[in-house]
Amino acid sequence: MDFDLSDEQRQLKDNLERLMAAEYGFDKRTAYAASPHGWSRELWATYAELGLLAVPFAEADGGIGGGPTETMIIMEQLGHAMALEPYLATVVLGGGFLRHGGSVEQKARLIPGIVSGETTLAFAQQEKQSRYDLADVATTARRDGNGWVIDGEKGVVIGGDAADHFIVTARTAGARRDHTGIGAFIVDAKSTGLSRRGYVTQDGQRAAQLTFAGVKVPASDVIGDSAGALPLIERVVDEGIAALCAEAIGVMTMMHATTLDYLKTRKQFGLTIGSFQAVQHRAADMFVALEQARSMAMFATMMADDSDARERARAISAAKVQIGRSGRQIGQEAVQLHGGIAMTMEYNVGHAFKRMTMIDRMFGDTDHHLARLAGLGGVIG
Amino acid sequence: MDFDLSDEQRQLKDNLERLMAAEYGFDKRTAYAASPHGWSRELWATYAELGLLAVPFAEADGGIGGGPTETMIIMEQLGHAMALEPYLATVVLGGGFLRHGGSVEQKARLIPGIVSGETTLAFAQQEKQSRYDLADVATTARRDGNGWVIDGEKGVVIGGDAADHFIVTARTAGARRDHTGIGAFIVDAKSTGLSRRGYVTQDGQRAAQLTFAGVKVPASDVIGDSAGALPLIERVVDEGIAALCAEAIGVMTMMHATTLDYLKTRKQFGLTIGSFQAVQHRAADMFVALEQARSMAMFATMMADDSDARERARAISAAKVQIGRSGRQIGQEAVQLHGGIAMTMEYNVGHAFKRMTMIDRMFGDTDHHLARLAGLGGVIG
Amino acid sequence: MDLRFSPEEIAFRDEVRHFFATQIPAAIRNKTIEGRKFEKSDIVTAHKIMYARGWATPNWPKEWGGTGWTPIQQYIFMEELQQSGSPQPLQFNVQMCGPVLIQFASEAQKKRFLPRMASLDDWWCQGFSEPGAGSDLASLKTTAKRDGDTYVVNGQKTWTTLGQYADWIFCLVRTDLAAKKQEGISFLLIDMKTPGITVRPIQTIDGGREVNEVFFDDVRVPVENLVGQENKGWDYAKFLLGNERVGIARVGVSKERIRRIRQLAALERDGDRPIIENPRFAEKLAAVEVELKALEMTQLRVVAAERNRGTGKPDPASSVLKIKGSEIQQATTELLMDIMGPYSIPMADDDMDGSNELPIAPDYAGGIAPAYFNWRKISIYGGTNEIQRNIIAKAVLGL
Amino acid sequence: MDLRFSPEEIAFRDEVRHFFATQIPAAIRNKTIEGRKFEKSDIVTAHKIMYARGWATPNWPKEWGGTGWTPIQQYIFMEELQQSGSPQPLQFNVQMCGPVLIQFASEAQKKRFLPRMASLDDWWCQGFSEPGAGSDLASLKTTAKRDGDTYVVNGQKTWTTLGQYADWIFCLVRTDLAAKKQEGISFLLIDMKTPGITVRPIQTIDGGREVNEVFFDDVRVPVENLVGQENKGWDYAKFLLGNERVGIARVGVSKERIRRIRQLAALERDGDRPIIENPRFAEKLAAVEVELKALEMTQLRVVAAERNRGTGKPDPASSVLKIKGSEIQQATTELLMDIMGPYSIPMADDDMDGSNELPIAPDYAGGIAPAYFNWRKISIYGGTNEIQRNIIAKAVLGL
Repeated sequence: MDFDLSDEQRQLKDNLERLMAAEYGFDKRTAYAASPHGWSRELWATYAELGLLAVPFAEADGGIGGGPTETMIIMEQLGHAMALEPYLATVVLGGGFLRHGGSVEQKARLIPGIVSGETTLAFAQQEKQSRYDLADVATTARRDGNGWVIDGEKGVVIGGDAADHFIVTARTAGARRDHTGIGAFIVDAKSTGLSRRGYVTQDGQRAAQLTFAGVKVPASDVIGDSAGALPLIERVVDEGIAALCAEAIGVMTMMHATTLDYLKTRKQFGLTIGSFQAVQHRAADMFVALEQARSMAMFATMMADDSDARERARAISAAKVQIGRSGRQIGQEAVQLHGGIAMTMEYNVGHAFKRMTMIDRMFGDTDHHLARLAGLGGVIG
Repeated sequence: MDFDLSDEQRQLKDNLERLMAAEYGFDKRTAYAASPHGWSRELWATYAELGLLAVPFAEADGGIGGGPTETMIIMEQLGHAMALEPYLATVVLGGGFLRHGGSVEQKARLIPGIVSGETTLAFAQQEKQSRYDLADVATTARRDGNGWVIDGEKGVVIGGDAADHFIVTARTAGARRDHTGIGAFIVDAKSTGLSRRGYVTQDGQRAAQLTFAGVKVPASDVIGDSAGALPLIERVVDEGIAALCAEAIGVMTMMHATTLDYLKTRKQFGLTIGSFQAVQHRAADMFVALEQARSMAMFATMMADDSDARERARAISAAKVQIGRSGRQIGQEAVQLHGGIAMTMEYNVGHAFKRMTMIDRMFGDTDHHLARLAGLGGVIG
Repeated sequence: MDLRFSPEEIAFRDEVRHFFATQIPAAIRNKTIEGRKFEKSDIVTAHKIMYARGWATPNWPKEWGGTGWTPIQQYIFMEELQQSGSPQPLQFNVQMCGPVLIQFASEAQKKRFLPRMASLDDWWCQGFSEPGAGSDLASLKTTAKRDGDTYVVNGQKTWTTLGQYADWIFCLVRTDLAAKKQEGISFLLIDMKTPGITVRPIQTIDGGREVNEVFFDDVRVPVENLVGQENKGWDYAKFLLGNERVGIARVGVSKERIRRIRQLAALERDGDRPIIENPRFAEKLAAVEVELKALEMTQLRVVAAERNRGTGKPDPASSVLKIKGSEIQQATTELLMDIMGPYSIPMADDDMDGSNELPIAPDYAGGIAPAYFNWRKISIYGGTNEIQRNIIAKAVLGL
Repeated sequence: MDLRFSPEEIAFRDEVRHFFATQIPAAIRNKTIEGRKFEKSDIVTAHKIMYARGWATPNWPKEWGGTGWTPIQQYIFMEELQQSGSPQPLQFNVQMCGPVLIQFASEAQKKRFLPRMASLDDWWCQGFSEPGAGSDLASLKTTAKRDGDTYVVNGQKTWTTLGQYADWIFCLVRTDLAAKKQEGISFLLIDMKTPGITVRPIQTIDGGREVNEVFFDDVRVPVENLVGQENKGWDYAKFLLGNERVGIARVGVSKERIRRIRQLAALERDGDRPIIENPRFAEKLAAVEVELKALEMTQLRVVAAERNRGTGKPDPASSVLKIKGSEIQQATTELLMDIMGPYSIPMADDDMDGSNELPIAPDYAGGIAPAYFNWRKISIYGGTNEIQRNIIAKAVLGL
């Protein structure tokens, strides 16, 4: 057991930390958010140059062959800066489908574009009725000669407003919430019959609503088993949650540090507010919550590629619960201990609070994962 | 709307407060607890002299005709002193069955003895499998000529080790958890076939385990409908819960006040510990919890004799939830803010903490009543 | 002790309830229920309807247009108002500045300001907080320097809610720089049209632009606009701040939210059952309801005690109302988030009045997250909950 | 970074697990599982079995009988021990006094005391707290006055756990009445058989008699029993108090409790289903498990960091372990109360070893409420959780 980073990992972390410090100040971030895509194409190119977009892919596929730890390091730094680029959507989720389910041809076709920064992906799974149930898929894919035709609607497709390709879940057989009969398809964003409506999310990111009206997909764009993709989807989403947990650690760390700075400088009644013991104890409780969350983000990272799907699910749900609880506490307390200033769009803690809140809603909120974990018999063996 | 006590009510409160201050100091209480019955026969006689044992009974029955408010006043004072006498068991619960369900003959037979202090009662309802379900009755009463024969076991009969009569719930028809087919019986403690094992409870009160082996009960000792007593039982228990809430307010008030005294006198690092802001805020939170609980104890009192059983149940469950939560917070905080001293049997806060804990387990704990309330559609109309 | 409303009180409640249901336009009240924001015109319309009925200033003395209601009646009125979804009579006029003028202003000032204040012909806003003076309000730095018949005001106020609509602002200004910090403050009324005043909106994290910074650059204010005595403004400010008993807990607002939660939780489904049928959700909701019912009783106890204590003396126990009231209001926004789940993520369009079915989510989802964000302010404003705990510890518990 | 145990660590864990399962009598270990208390003989038996294996003092240097294990191995050992239900090697000997002697005592003292301390031939207890000195330990008043070759000790210690069994007590005493309070304290070893010592048990709210007051009335202690320098005892005490990293979170204890909770919740029924099938209960349990799993990882991070930080330097983050560890342990006692419901009310008979089926409730119900009461101490002793928050605020956060 060893919690230390390797030299390469430390270098990755330091490099990214430096880049974010230089390129992700409050004003720059605000400008990225206001740009057409809502994120920085230039920085995305820099990520590509630094190899960040290649990290999880196998060397044989043009990647670097990094593991969950490298993804954790990157996501934490992106979270700390509240970076807007679609790393999760493109590299972790989109890339995850290719890595775990893609054919040799699919990998060869798509990974180079991801790695070079030319191609972005988005995962189109959510439907109006589905809430957090990955098996609740009403969008259909029916056979059409050698290929498939997709009809339906997908929403809250994070990063979907600018993505070049979507990974779309669709039902190829069975009833709406059946666990079999689900396929995962690569769909070109420019496909005929596919329309999208991009929009801003509550935390200033971008997403899209997609409408599929007879969208034709060739057989070569089915990922793996056209009727048995759910285990793959669950695996990729579990990895996505682990990455999201790491991002959340970055967001929380920033909120906690910013709050501490504020407590040390803001004076009221002639004293820094951090000298009041009631405030000190709450800052201490925030620290406890942060360290517990950090531990669980590490645990999720360790278990993200576990071969036992049940053990993986227990770990991932446990981590999402801890992240959700710590994130809520740290976010609410950061705002409260700041007072009015953190209620404004002119201060980073407010944005972080919103991002943290939205992370809790992605891929299952705290209550959802608590119920899932209870159903799996808890996390203590 | 009027929260003021009437002159008579104020006098009742003041008298009892004085009596308790004089007769329920720590050492005296310890002596009562160590006496054979675990409570003071002399004080019980004084209660009788003061009319406390007559309060809820109609004047026509030899009582004083007091209402829920008077019961609230008495129970709060008894709680504040952590009085050990079986007021709840005898007057509120036992008396409740007589008042709401007793025949003219039963009232005439039993109430004078209660009022004079000669007779104590206890409510025998709990069974090994029944937990908090009042309808879960396995003890049977079968017809035997003109009377009944009771067989079964009852446990955690509070005040049951010294009671002269029991009010016993028994199944006269139907299956174990049916809502009909339950009767309530007056059983003389000296009945043939009835054995009891008295014991001390965790909070230093007394209770008993009863075994009924062919105990004969005459028809004149059936209270009301021999197969339809559940609504009566529920009504009496709801009144009992309201009284218990008032007792809890007394216990909490004492714990909070004792803690404040301690915070104002105990010095550490050259300062009273009450001068530390983190401690102050927690004492303030205890006060908030206490006032919220006090409000709900009043609400329970107001609703305890509501004719609409559903509205009454919503109010009573809501009150029990609030009392349970506030009581847990105040009890745990009182111990924590005191430190070691409150962990000992030599200090009243530890005893109060235990009493409060047991109150939460009586007639349904916090979770039980929260579920019941949710099932009833909440308490906000 | 009789904890039920008297028949007269029930009749009064029914009258008030009927008034709101029939007199305040449903289009306005529905904005509350649907989580949308009021326009200026909504507030003015509702205020003037209440004013026409003589109900805009229930807490004022009868001679200045008050109703003569008992504290309980005032409580009932406010709770019914809040449950109806109607905007309140503008609180800067009615709850804050009006009572200060009634208590401390000259007759001439009363005659000049109170009638238009009551009718909302003048819209008032508050100039207390400053960037460096939050919980420590008395450390404010905005100065008013005497120059003949005028004060010359310089400085900056912040968190001025709805200042963009205001005709007048009541300000705390420093008139004696040498005095101890509480002792050099005066209470000044300033016409917002005076040259040198700049209002800059602050966008809050819910996307709203309700609060403002107000800058004063050599703003000349006639001396006659001073309330009471020079350098005694802190006393008036304390009076104002302590004067928020009735309604601070906003029990009616939370009751309305609870009903909305039940409605939406019955509408939204998780899998094949409505969310309200999920026991965990139902119990979370019930737990908040218990706290709210307790708060209602606590508030009524405080209101009823006013009769014994005498009007106008703030009850330190009202800090309990602030703490619990804010916690409950915030809890209702979290329950709404729980209902919406992933559909709380998309941002609603700026214009929420037209038909703008949100991407994938139902129309009403758009306001849920902003309300959660926005209501974090409730435990901050009006004296943070930390300040309230200090008050309880010192004024109630004697620590 | 590799967060899994190495194959060597797993092999070690299996070896330790097998040792506890086979070498420590089940009759002793079951007392933990069933919530009963250890007798003195249980503790001695287990300690001596571990001693025979060379495992009684894993944290000591090898020359004094330590194991030479890595911090991770020490952690694994303790967690397995706790999960097995075995008593720990007596912590007053092994965790508290031993390391102080190893660090600060003379060679003669080490040779005299350490071997019998390691083997538990001498039972030690702690004389730190006094009635007036709780969190403010340095305000202690017990004096040791030099008189030739002896100190004459007068005063009172309290909360002396298991002092009734002790052969020796390590004490903080005041040797310089004039010095600033931390500077006049010495660390003294006192034979409990010395005339003038009286031990009085304190009954705690769980009914137990584990803790004691110890009175010193002109107790004469040879000067050779002074550890280190006179008036430097506070440094040694700080070393001792900061030395509780491994095991302070008691992760293994809570894991064992979680398993017990699952077992009893499957056994006890509410209506027609076992309590474990009540979703609310199952989710409450799962929530505690999440915190425990997180704590386990946090503890492992602290343990692993010891390698980089160097042994013996307390990590201020260990305050996190104390806070969360105590909260979780207390939460497990509340879950057990939830399972027992009304059957937690009866008091168990004093003698819990025989067959004493409780009135109406199952046998195991009797210890549930006392454990809940007793474990409130965990957030009080070893530095209250409030003190831990102070430490985090100051030493970690720099506030």
